[in-house]
Amino acid sequence: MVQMTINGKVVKATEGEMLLAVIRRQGIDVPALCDHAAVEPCGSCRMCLVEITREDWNGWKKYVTSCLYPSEDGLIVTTHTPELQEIRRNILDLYMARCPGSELIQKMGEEYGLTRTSFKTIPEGDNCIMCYACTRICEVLGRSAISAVRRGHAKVISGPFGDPPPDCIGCLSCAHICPTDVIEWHDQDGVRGIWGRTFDLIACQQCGKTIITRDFAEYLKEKRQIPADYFDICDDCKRVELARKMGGLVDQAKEVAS
Amino acid sequence: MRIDSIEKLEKWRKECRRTFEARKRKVIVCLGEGCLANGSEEVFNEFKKQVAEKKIADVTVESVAKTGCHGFCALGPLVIIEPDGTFYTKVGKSDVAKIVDKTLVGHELIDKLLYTDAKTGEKVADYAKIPFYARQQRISLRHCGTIDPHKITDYIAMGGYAALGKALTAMTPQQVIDEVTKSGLRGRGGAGFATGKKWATCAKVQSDIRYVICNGDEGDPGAFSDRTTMGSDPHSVLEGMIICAYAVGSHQGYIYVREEYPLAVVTLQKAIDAAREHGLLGEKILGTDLSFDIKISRGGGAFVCGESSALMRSVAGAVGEPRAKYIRSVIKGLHDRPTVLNNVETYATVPAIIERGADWFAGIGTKKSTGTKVFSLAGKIKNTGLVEVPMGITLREIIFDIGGGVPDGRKFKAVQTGGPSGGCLPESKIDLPVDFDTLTEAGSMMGSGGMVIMDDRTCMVEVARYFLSFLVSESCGKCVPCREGLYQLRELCAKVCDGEATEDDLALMERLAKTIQVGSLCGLGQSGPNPFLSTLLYFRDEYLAHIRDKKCPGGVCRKLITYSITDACTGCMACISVCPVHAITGEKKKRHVLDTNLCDRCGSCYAVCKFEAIEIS
Amino acid sequence: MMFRYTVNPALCTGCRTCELACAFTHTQEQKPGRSRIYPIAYGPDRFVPVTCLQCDDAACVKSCLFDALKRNETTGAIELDKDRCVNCRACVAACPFGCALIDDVHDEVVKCDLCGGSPACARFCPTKALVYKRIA
Amino acid sequence: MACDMAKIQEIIDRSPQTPGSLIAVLQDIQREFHYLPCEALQATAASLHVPLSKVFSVSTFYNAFSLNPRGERIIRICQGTACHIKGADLIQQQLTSGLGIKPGETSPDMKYTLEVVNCLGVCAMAPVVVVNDKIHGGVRCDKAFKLVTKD
Repeated sequence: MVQMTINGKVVKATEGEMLLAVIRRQGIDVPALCDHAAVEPCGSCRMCLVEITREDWNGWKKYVTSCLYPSEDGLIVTTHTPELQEIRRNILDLYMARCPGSELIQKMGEEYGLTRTSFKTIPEGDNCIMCYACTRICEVLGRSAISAVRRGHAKVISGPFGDPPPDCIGCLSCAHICPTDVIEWHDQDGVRGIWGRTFDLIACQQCGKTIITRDFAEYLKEKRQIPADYFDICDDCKRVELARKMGGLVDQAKEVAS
Repeated sequence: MRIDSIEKLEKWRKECRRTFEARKRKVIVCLGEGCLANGSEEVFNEFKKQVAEKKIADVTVESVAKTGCHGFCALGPLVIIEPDGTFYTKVGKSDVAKIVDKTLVGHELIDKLLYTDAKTGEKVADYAKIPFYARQQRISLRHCGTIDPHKITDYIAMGGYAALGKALTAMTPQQVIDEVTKSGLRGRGGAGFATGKKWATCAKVQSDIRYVICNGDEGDPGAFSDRTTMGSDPHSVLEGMIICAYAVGSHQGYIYVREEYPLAVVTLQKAIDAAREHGLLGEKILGTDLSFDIKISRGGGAFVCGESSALMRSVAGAVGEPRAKYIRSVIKGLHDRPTVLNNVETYATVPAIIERGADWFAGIGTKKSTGTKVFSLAGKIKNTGLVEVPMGITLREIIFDIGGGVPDGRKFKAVQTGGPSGGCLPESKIDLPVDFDTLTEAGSMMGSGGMVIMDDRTCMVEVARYFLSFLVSESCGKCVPCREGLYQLRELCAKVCDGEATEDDLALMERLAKTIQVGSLCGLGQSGPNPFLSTLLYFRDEYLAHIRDKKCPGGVCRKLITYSITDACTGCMACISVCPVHAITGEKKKRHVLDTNLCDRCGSCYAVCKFEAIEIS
Repeated sequence: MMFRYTVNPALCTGCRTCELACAFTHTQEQKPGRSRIYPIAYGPDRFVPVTCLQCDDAACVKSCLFDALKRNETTGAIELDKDRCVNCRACVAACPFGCALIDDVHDEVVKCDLCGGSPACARFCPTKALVYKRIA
Repeated sequence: MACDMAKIQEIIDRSPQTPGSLIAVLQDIQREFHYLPCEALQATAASLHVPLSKVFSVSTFYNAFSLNPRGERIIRICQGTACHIKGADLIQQQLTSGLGIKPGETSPDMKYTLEVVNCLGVCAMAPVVVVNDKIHGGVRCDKAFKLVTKD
């Protein structure tokens, strides 16, 4: 355990635990867009910058992304100085120019007093904030079907060659993790569409309800040894079946008893 | 032949020296990139041919030697006749016969090819007396231009690998680190971190594997000293790395060379092979317990890979995106192992420090920036090329005394130092002593020693826009302030250039610049606004001229200038043939006419006119 | 310490108190999400309260590629770490008993967590068809 | 486009079959073919056990790689600071209008590819144009077109 000061309050944390988690545990709201517990922190959105210093730094201080900075003994953390708020505001200002259609960005900007961007709206801008959450989650999943392509301002997230990604299994993890909901997908007539590809959804053999794609089920079967027939029936029908089975046993027991 | 002891090394050195000195008279042709670009390879081959044909008593084919870059690129191809030090400049293939006949056979000087002192107008025969060389003190560049980079024997003859021998046999690793620390050597890559301290930290981290990396990704436009060192004296880089490996306990090293330097890769690879063949790399170096090998890792053309964490990711085969350096790479670097990363010039300096001692090195330069520094002089300066001078020398001495000042009778306006991370310093700062700290205080930085000189025909706003464009195309795109911020800053800067910006825009630019500085993830972003901020600091009036008066004082920004043809026009047709939009019409020997409506103000006509008949207003 | 959660369908009257208790405990919002327990009729007036069995070698845990499902060693419950969950629904598809559920209201995966050691369903079950007790 | 798969595999097999070799392998392929054929990226991904998306990511991140076939003559205009100050823009303008292609493009007859590079480290000879690895220093804008098109 280490002891730190966050906004003047002494707090305890596990050594190495990232500052952002500790800060949030204190109920302090530090914004972060690219952070997600399921993926390694990457520090791309810069919103979670905090100011740190130490007693022995003689007044010297620096800004660090709290999602990436491990807790250490004696750290003095400040999360909401006017300078930090100014940086966050300017970053949101930049985001607003890039992602004019994102409700989330718009809402966050408003919290910092921004109604419209001070900069030139980027003509080819979409709502992608390039936080890499999608590519990181796909990597954790073990597929890495999509990746960041090109560099700098021209960077986009895409499948290889800009084509529908061959390694995609249609699990939707990327779409769900995306903070600005920019990854389009749809389920229709037993088919899921995402990244320009279509995937067969497994229809429940009893009621026809669909949950995941066949490719995803195959992948789970192979990677995690889940028996294939587990995916044949939907959760609703499985529960009914369980009730019927258990009920049958109860009835049997009753008969035996009587 | 494997050299497995110091004794053998010294014996071999004697042999090498004998061969090196056997040729009393030598014709040395510079084959550095600069001279190569001007055809020095043809000159070299022609010398071989002529000397072979003419059978001169004391000059054989072997006496025609090639070397790496000599530094004085402005006057290439360079030919030096030793032992007199006769220095011929701009030697063409057709000059070779004359040199052979007159100088080699007849011991006469050829005036036309000699260097002319800009101040006195006199011809200087001995290159040591040329101000460009006379003011220099070469440590890192000590062998550049004197040895054939492809011959390890040349390097050995000049005392090469003696420092390694000394370190391995007479010093403990700790003593090596202490010596480097005491020398005060600071990393030549830009930030100027104390080299000894870095080595000491790496050596202290508990780990079975440690890496030594040489950063040869000289990405700063305007800097070319590392290219020269790698291509002209590769063994001193290797020797520095091996000494470092011994000091910190590493078995594997990498040299990361940028893709744009194919010649350096070839030369380094040859050097590594030769060193390995002679037992100076590989298992049991010089018969001691040290085993260390070096691999070359070629870059892929990405400026951001000069940043240490990006470089290490690139060495590991991944996209060169930096990571937040809260755990320093010296503790957790390549493959998460402790890693020492220094740049080419730093490693090349190390053998000299070990050989001649820390006190000698610390006695050169200033107290906090010891030793010498190599500067690349380019842009609007007479003597373009490489110079190595003691730290603390003033910009004026470098630019005017050594560099010969601004050509074509124009006025000095600014010097850009430190590449895209640095800044532009105006004439008022020209007497600043150059070292790591003073440059940073003045709003620029040392960087890798690039100095691009600008004259009064340069627009400082346009220069800022240029650097921002460079950074926008080189940003990795990982974090927002750099990816989006530099882009917007560039757009705003372009708006100023176009005369469409307001003073509010300028305030927005300053606000944004600060956010980029503080908010960016790596050094590229953090220093990205420097070219803008430094030009704004010293040339705010130029920004205001664009904004308030819609004028470009440098006469560069297209939307704010017009071109016209004056009476000085002789009707030579040069401008007509070069105008890409066919805005100039006229006949031979008659004054030409420029249609301002068609003109897109590219300045091609201005560049080609030999009669100063094109006027910018 | 070890606990065991037992379901005795013979005592279940299908009163649905467990369902309400569950939904109320897990969502204090205006619109309650789905419950994690359902009394399902398998015949006239015969019910089985179906809920997660906290299996030993649980398919939901195995199917989660993001380690969002972990057993709480104190309560014995397999808990869903909402911060890590990305809603891919692998667990929903994989659970052989259909007990990893989709909350249709909030469009997210939910699962019985034994209320952190004091399951509301058992507490409120009037017939003791649901019992949670310490066994060691 | 038909591709010499055997050659590609031979190049890949020269390096250790680990993800760390990725950049080196791509460089070797690029050197051989002057660009990275799509099939080569797929073969590289399979041999080095790197996801195809990552191979694509790397090959688009670094300027050294080209995913399109390049012309017989690759012309690179240096846009380093010194070259910029000394009029690299004018050379670029002459070459784009002369060759009819923009930087990054290849002429339809596959003869010329025009590229812009951020400093080649030959700043002392600025402005610099490189034609198939041959460096030309002190290029004048009125001579640039002739320089790059002459045999």
